[in-house]
Amino acid sequence: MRASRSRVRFGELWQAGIGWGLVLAALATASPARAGEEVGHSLTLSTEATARQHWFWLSDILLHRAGLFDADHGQLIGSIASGSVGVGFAIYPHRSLDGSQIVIPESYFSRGVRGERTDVVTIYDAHTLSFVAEIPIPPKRAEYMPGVASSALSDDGRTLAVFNVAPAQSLTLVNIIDRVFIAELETPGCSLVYPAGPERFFMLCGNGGAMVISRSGEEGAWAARRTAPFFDPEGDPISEKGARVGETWLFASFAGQVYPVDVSGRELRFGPTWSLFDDAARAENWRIGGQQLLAAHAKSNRLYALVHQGGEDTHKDAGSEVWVWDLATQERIARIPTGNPLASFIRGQAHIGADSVSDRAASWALETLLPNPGSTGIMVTPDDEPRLIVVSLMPPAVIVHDARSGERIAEITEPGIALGLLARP
Amino acid sequence: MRASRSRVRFGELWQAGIGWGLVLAALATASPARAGEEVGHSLTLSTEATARQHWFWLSDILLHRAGLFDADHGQLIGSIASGSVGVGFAIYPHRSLDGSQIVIPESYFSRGVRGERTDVVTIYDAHTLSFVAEIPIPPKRAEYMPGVASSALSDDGRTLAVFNVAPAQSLTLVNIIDRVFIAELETPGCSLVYPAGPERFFMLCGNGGAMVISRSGEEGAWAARRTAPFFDPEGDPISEKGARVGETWLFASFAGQVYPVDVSGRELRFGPTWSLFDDAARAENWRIGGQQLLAAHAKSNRLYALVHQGGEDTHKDAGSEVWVWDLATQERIARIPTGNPLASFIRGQAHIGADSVSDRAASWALETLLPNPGSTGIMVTPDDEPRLIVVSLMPPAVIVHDARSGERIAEITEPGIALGLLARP
Amino acid sequence: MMPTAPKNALLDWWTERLARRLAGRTSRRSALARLGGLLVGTGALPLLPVARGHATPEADDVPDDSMIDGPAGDPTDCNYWRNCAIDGFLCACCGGTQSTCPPGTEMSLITWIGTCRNPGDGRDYVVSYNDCCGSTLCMSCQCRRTEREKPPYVLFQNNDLLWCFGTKSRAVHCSVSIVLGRADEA
Amino acid sequence: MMPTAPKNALLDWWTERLARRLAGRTSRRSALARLGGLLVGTGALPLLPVARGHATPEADDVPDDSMIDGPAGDPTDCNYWRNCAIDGFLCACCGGTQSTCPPGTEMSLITWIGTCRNPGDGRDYVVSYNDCCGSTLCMSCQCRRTEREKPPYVLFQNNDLLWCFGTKSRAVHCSVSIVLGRADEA
Repeated sequence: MRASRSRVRFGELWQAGIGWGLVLAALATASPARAGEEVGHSLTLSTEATARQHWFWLSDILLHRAGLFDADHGQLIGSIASGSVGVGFAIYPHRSLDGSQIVIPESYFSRGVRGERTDVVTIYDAHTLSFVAEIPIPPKRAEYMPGVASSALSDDGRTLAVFNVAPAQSLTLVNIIDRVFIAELETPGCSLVYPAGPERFFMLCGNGGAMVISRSGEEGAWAARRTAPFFDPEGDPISEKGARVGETWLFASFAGQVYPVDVSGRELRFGPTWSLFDDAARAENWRIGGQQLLAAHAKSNRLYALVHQGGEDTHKDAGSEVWVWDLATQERIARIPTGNPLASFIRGQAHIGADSVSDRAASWALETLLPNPGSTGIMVTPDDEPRLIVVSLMPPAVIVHDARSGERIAEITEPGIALGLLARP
Repeated sequence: MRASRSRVRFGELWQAGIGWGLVLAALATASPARAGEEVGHSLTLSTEATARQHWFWLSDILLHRAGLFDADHGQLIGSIASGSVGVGFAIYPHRSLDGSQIVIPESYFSRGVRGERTDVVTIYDAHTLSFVAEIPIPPKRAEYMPGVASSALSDDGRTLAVFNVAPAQSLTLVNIIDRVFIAELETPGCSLVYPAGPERFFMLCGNGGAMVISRSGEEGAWAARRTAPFFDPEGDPISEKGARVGETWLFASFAGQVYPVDVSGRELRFGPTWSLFDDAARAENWRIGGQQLLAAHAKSNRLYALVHQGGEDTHKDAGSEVWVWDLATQERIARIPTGNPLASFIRGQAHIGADSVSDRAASWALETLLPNPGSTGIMVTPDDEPRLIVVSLMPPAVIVHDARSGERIAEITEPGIALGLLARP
Repeated sequence: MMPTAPKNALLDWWTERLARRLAGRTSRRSALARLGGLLVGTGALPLLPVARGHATPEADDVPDDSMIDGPAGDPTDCNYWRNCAIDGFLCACCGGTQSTCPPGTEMSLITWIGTCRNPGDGRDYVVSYNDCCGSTLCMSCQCRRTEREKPPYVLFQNNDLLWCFGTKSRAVHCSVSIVLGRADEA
Repeated sequence: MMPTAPKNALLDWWTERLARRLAGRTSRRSALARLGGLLVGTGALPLLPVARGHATPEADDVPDDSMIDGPAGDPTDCNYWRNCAIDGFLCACCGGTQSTCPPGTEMSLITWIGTCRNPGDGRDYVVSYNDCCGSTLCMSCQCRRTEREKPPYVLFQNNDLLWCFGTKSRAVHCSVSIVLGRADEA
């Protein structure tokens, strides 16, 4: 706990030339400490691990924010504004290694949609959510939805990499400890960015290979080199919406083939691949789809994917279920229906809870009778009692499940307007 | 009609250091003129008075725009972005006297919600809706919803006045012909701004009087002076959402008393007042209410007001009807039910039209069965076949009526998300 | 979540001194108007916030919400008794409470004032609606209540305005409703 | 509303010259890859837009929508045949048409490419999805279709990206779907 400084700045008010009357008004409003309640307080976030374990970030491209929500209580507990009118589609807050800071790449125009564009990496205090510093970077950030791999923090927490399209592809590197821009590396033909160990990242390339960006030693220069192709971008492209389990990145192809990328060694190791779908699932046309379609829980070694029944090229279609696989056996071990976001949305708007019999009846009727538009994003919290967060874009809804049993636990009443990316706080 | 310049700037692309491959891609995309369709065209707006007569501006504080809609076809025909994250609640475009330009006061922060604040008066070309120029003004614009009297253009079209709260009240004056800031006048105790002849404005004051801001002659200095009180801000305040008919501003008090302000002479003339509501209406608790609750049609000398049944202090409640008065006789001559914005919203989202029997049946069912949340804003077009535009904030909906018969004519399918102010283009 | 307390000895001294002066039985409105008149040379000053009620600060100034059943006792409900003149998003739904701002936002001290009746004791209280500033619109628990609310020409009783002044950022996120004291007539 | 035509002799000359060269029977992909390879010293160039189809520009390159019944012939419908790989707001609902930008916005010429089958003649066409830039999100007629669409590592076939480049403003408002030519295999 730290005391924040007082909010009134008399000097500034005076300098602004505001008359006595208004200052008096401010003071009268502030009120003496012993009469009524005190004015001027802001909350800070808890630092206790148990309180924080089910928190998640959820960005909103129309509210221009990353909202911090508590899955246990279904509530917004804070937010960071990010981006502006016309820019700011990839809103992805990173947590510094020690948990004391939040690091987020942003873009701004001087006049909303026009004027000078400025890109920065902004640092916030993780407990007060207040602005700490900004580091200017080249104004080339790739703006894309939802921005799953738009930036990455290296595993040692020193370097933030930001993916650029201007429209030439490149990578901006920023030292967030010393708060300085390091370099912009050209990465022709390669996009996106994933952390891959201390001072190392990889990107995915149009030829089906990866580009590895790393540093030669503590003080060495950053350099990029290409791997051989490991997937087929024409025949069966992998979704860039991957999930990481320990030292392994997992990507699923449109057809459901899993491509592991092991980042533990000196060189990236690819494969062996395996399929999410057995013959029965394939016969029923189950496919992956959504904005953020893959998640993993490392402690239980499980993979979660948002799936739907659909034809070819339905890789952005909303999911009707979340399927769960044991990564040790590569067997599917659970199917979790994602619930009806439309019913959740109406429950929130109409204040239908679960306390009364009539509310529960109304809730059941909504769930059963309304068409289910499906869900678009998932995340699993990393703790011992993991939560599966399921997000729907339209209508905006968030439903929280027990990630082990699949049981529905809570929902967020007003999660936002145009939901973007889920991220771990 | 004017040809806009080409959209590709090769020099800039080269300077940006983009490789051959990308330039080739751009060119291939641009495609030769004789193969397929041409790339790079933007539309301009019609200059024909008959085409334009039923157009209206409708601002949106979450989409940060003034949208230009055509009430005849129920369509968005263009938009101007305005304001930014954190600022830009009063979005009110003014039309220059000759119709060639649009003038709009705006506010920006350099980093969305933080950083330096800059206020400008921006000028757009009225036919291409493209940016022409901006004039910096003191960063003190009053940000309030919906901003009906947040700025005003003098009747001679020379001077734009912008109402400031910082929190001291003041008025910024801008010469929009020479595009220069003129002055900031302190206006203690007085708010809002209304045009009142060539080089003259008035404001409303907390003591129930007006403040008149005018210029002594063509080249004289601007000065402010106060009138005696003409209404009772404690007992029965007037709504600042007034309507103008010729040289007379009309304000309605919370209790329905009309306060005319005649701006034709050397001094403002107030009164006589009259009541919108007869004993029967008062007995039924009819009151004015809404965001933009008064409108007038000068040619037919009619006054329109959004009304609802409610108790004291319901001056922002949504209206269920629009009532119409003949200003010559001060008699109410029509009652127009405003329709059900919730039904309109769902029709738009579910693509329910009026072409088929089943669509008409569904539409009727929605209209009848759904609760009516009421409407929040009105405008009447100034032409000989006037349209009454009725806006609802939540859910966002716009229904167009024949302003004479009250008959419902059209609705806007997707008018926006957080609707603000109606304005004449 | 823990509240952070503003510590500023000068502010404390000033506010307490001013409050003592204002809390007397004299009419505040006239006192302020006189003072204002000296400065701007006119009697047409805005009606200042505390002019509405004659607060008599006491130890029991803040009524206990737990005694109130239903929405009138629920800080996340528009019908919460303090919200009688609020127009905006309730901070209690945005990561704050009815009287504290969410993390990352800063409370503006210049604001509008309402007078609300507490259903528990049936008495009127002066409520200060302070905007929490520095983030984008919260968009949760949007409320619009207008008891005794006035148009923008009565500036300090108007809830249309964005009341973020003197804060690092002038962007509004949500609004709190703080009990300043009882509004009973002396 | 009247379209304004971009007039630029240099552009016309360049594009026509390039199109002639590309329109030949040789494989464009390999030609571009070779050219790209010279420049970046690697064969891993992005697949360029026209590489997808082998357009043979002819006078009848643009099929007549009026021959198509239902949504597939309606430029304001997500199911409009040209929209097979669009993700965004249809300019036809935002004050533009399926091939022209709304007033106040500027078309980006650098963009992503799709191949759509026309239900009228049953043939495939190369469609250029150009973003109209310079205003805030239109938020009308939001569509998301992904036929042959690829992740961002195949840049010019990805519709997640904001394709506003080389324009005065880089803010996206809506997207058009312009027929560049037939995509029939030679």
